[in-house]
Amino acid sequence: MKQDFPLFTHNPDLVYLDYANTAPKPQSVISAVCEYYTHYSGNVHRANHDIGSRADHAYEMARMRIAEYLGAERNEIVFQKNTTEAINLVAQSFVAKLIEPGDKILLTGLEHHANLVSWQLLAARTGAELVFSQVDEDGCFDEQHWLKLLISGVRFAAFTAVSNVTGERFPIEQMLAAARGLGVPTLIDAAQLMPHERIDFDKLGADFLVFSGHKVYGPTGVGILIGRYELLNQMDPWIGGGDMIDTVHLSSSTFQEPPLRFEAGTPPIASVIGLGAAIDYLDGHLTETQHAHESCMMQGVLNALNQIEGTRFLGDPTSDARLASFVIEGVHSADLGAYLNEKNVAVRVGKMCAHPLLEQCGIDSAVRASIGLCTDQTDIDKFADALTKAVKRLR
Amino acid sequence: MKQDFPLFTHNPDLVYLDYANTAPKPQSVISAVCEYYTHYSGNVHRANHDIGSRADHAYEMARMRIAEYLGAERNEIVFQKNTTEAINLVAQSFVAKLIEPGDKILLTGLEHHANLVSWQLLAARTGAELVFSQVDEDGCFDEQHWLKLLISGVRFAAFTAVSNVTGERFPIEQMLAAARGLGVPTLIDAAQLMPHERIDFDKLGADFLVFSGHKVYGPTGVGILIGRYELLNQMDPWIGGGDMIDTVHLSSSTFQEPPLRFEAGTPPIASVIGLGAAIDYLDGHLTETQHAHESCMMQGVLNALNQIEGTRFLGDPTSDARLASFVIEGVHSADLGAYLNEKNVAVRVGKMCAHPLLEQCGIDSAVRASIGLCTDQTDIDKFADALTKAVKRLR
Amino acid sequence: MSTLQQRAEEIAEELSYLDREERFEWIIDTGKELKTADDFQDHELVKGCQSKVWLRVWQEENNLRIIGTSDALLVKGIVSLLISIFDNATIDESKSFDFIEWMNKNQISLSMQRMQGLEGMLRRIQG
Amino acid sequence: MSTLQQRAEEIAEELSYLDREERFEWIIDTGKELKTADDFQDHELVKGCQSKVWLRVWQEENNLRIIGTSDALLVKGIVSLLISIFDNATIDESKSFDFIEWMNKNQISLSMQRMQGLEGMLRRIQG
Ligand SMILES: Cc1ncc(COP(=O)(O)O)c(C=O)c1O
Ligand SMILES: Cc1ncc(COP(=O)(O)O)c(C=O)c1O
Repeated sequence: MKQDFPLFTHNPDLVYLDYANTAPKPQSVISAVCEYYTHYSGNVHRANHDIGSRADHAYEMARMRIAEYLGAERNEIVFQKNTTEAINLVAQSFVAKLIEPGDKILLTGLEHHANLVSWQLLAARTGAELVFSQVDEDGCFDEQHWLKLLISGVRFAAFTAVSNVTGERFPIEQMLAAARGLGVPTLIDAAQLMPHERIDFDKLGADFLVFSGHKVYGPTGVGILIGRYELLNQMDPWIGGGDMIDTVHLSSSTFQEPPLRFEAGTPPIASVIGLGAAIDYLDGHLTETQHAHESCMMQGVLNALNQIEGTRFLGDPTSDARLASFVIEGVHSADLGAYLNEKNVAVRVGKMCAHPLLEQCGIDSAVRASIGLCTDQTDIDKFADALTKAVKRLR
Repeated sequence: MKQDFPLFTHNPDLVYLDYANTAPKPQSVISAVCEYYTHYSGNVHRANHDIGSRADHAYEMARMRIAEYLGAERNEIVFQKNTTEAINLVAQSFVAKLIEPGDKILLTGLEHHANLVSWQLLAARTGAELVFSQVDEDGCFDEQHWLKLLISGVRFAAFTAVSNVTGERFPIEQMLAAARGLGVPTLIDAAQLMPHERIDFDKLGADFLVFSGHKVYGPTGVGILIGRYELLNQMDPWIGGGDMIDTVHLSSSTFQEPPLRFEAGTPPIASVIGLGAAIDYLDGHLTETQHAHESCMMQGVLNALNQIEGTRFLGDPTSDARLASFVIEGVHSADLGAYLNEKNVAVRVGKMCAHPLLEQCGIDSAVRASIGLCTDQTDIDKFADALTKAVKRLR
Repeated sequence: MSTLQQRAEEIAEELSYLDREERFEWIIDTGKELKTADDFQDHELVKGCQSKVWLRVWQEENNLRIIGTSDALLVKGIVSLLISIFDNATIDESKSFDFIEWMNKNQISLSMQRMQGLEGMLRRIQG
Repeated sequence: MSTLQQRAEEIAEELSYLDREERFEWIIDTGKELKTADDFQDHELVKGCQSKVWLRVWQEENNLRIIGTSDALLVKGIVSLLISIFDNATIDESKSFDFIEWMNKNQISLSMQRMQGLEGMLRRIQG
C-alpha cells in the first residue's frame, strides 16, 4: 500500500510508527486538495459563478460521502477544525445548557486532553463537577466503576472509543446502551477508532461523535462532529459570523439550520474536500483482510518489545490494539525516541497528551509505537533491530 | 502575473472579479501545501522524529515570516481557522472579561457579519450593549459620529479597515490614535485590507488585528490573530485540548504561553505552511507599481459601470477602492450575476454578509466586482462587454 | 394528459438541439414568458437569498397544482420549468422525479442548480 | 583563556571529521562523560517536556559560569556542549552567539535542536 503514499515514496527508508499522532496521506487525498486549489478555488455557500458552484458542490459532496460512510444524515455532519474544537463545541453549545451547578459530567481516567481540558473549562464556567472512572492496576478501563458512576446520576458522559495511550478499545456499545437506558446523553471521542474500524453512527446510538481528518489519512485543519440532528437543532451557535446566520440586524440575528449554523466564516474548504477523498480511501482499504494484517503487524511490534528485558507496557496491548506505549528500564524514553529516529524509525515520545494517566502510572515520559494501513513486515523488522541496538547503546 | 496562478492557466477564459470573496492561489502556495503532504506530513509541537521536526520547523518558520511581514513579534501571531474565529476568540477571551452589564462596545454600521454577530453573541452572554457609528447618506463611514460615540465612553472598539461592501478604507490610523488616547482597546478587521496594503502592526498601534489566509492568496482553513503580547498573555484560552496546556491534572490545568495557549489540538499545519508562502508572494508583489496598476484596473471597472445607465453604487467607489458594489436599475442582481457568469465573468451577488448595511441602503441584493493581483486589461474589457450585453438582454 | 415523465422528456428533446449558451438564453426567454398570478401571499415566499420566489402549491384530487413566480428572470425561468414538469403530475410521480439529476443530464449549468432557493422550491413541491 | 568563538570552532573542527551517525554517537558519549554536581535545586530545573534538565548559571566577575545535567543521555550531551561553549564566556560573547545557527552549520540534526527545552536552556544562559 505504501506506493499510494508519497510520504513513503519520498522517504523510502522511513519506518513510520506514529500513525496515532497523525497519518500519512494517500496521493488521492493530496490530489483532491491540489485539484481544488488549481482548478476551482472558489468560496462555498455563495454560488454566484461556476468556480464557486464547483467548490460548493465538492464541499457538500464530501459531506454527503462522510455521512454515507458513517451511517449518518448529511445535515448531521458538522465541519470543525479538529477533534478538539468539535468537543469544545459540544461542551459549550450543548452541555453548558444542561448544567446546573453541582451537576456531574462523567469522563474516564484515560482521556486525551482534548476530552478533558474542554470539560475543565466548561466546569469552571458552569459549576459542573467532573467525575472520572478509575483506571485499574493494569492501566485498563474499569467498566464496573464507570457504570457505578453513571448510575449514581450524571448529566452527560464523554469517553474515548480507543485510548491514545494504551490502545484499549472501550466497550462503547455496552456503555452507550447503559447511558441511553438512563437517558444520559453521550459523546464519543473516535479520533483513534476511526482509522482502524468502521462504525455506523445510527446503529451505535451515540448522541455525538467526533474525530479528526488528519488521523484518518486526510488533510490537517478539519475535524468532524456528528450529532443527532434533533440535538444539533437545539444548540445555539458558539461562533458567530458569515454563513451561519439566516437574517442579521444590528441588534440581533437568527441562525441557519445545522450544520451551517456551526460553520461560521469561510470553512477549511480544501481540507474538507480532501477528507472526502480520505474517506473514499478508507472505505476501499479498511477491509477484513486489512484488519487481520494490522493485528499481525501489531503482534510483531509486541514481539520486538517483549524481546527486550525490562519493557513495561502502559495498559494491556495484547488486546488487539493498534498501538503500544511503553518504558524500558534503564533507558530514558527521550533517548530511545531520539535513537530510533536516528535509525529512521519514527515513534512518539512524551506524555501523549494524557498527563493524568501517565502520572498515575508513575511515568514521566513513555514511548509509543502505533501502526496503520501501510505498516508492513519490513517496518517491524527494522523497528526490532533498531530497538535492540538502542537499548544496548543507551543503557 | 496570471501565469503564476494555476486557476487561470486551467481556466484561461475566466474573468475573476471575486477576489474579495476568496483569492486564487499562486503555484508557490499550492506547492508549499503539497510539499508538506508529500514529504514531511508530521504533526507539530511534538518533535520526536525528523518528519515531525520538519513539520514543526516549517510551521514555526511560517509564523516567523508572517510576524516579520507584519511588524509583529513571533509570539504575537496566533493561528485560528479564519477571520471569524479570530474575532470570536478576542470577543470571548479578552473582551468578555472587561464587560460589566451595560458597558458599550463600539462597532460601525459597515461591518461584515464576522465582526458583528460575534459581538452580538458576546452581548447576549455578558449584557454588553453594542453601539454603531452611523453610515452617511452616501453609504460612507461617518468618522465624526464614531468619534462622538468613542468619547461618550466605550469599553472596546472593533472596526473593519476596509469595507467588504463599499470598499471604503477607513481612517484607521486616526481612529486608533483616538482610541489609544482614551485607553480604549481595539480590534481591526483587516480581512479586506491585507490583500492590497502593507501594514505594520507595531506602528499601527492596534491591540488586535485579524485577517484570513484565503483572501491573501493563501490556503483555506487558516486565519490570523495578531495581538499585543501583553494582552494575549492576560487572556484565558477559549478552547481546551492538547498542545495548549502546560500541566494537566484531572481537576485542573495550567496553560501554555501565547500563542500556543490559543492553538488547541492539531492545527491546520498545511494551511499555515501555505500561508507562509502566500506572505512571501505578497511581499514580492505588493509593490508601488502594483498599487498603481490596481488603481488603474479599478478605474476600468468603474468606467464600465458608469457606461450603463441606472447604475447605483453602494458607498463611494471613486475613493481608490479595490471593489465596487452596485445595482442596476431594471436588472435583478441575481440575473446580472448569472448572466456575467455565463460569459465567464465571476462576480459576487447577494448581501455580501452585511445585511444591515444593505437593508439601510434599501437594497435586497447587490453585485460586487472586486479586483486583485492578477486583474488585467483583458479582464476589464471582457467585463465591460459582458455587462453591456447583460443589461441589454435582461432589462 | 401526458405524464410527468413524458413532459420532462419533451423538454429534454427541445433542449437537446441547443448548446450551452442557447440553453441559458432559453431559460431567460422562458422566464420572460411566464404568466402567473399577482396575489401571492407571504407564506408562499420560498426562502432564498439572492432573489425572491413565490410558489403556490396545492392538490386537485390526486394531482399537484403549481403556480409561481420570482423577481429575478432566470429564477422565473426555473420556476416555469418546474411548473411545466410538475404541474398536474400525480403526487407519486412528483415525489419520484429527481429534478436535479434531470438538470444534470440536460446540462443545465451547475451554478443555475445551486442558486439558493432551488432546494427550497423542490421541498415545497415534493414535500 | 580561549574565547567562546575559539571554543566553538574547535568543537566544529572535531565534528567536521564525523558523519551524521558519528555525530549522534559523539553526543551520546559526551553525555555519558559529563561530570556534574548532584545538588541541583528545583528552581534550577528548566521547563521541558520529555526530559528533565537542570542548569545552574551564575556570574564570576564578568564571566558566565554554568553547570548542568539531565536525566536523558542525549540532552546531557547537549548540556555538555553548551557548557563547553558558554562556560567562562563573557556575558557579551555569550549573548551574541547564535547556538542554533551553530548547530545548523555543524549539521546537528533538526530533531535534536527541536527537543523541547533547548530554547529554555538558551534563555537561562543568554537571558
Ligand atoms: C471585512 C471582512 N471581515 C471578515 C470576513 C470573514 O472572513 P472569513 O470568512 O475568512 O472568516 C470577511 C470575508 O468575507 C470580510 O470581508
Ligand atoms: C483520543 C484522541 N482524542 C482527541 C485527539 C485530538 O485530536 P486533534 O489534535 O486532531 O484535535 C487525539 C489526538 O491526539 C486523540 O488521540
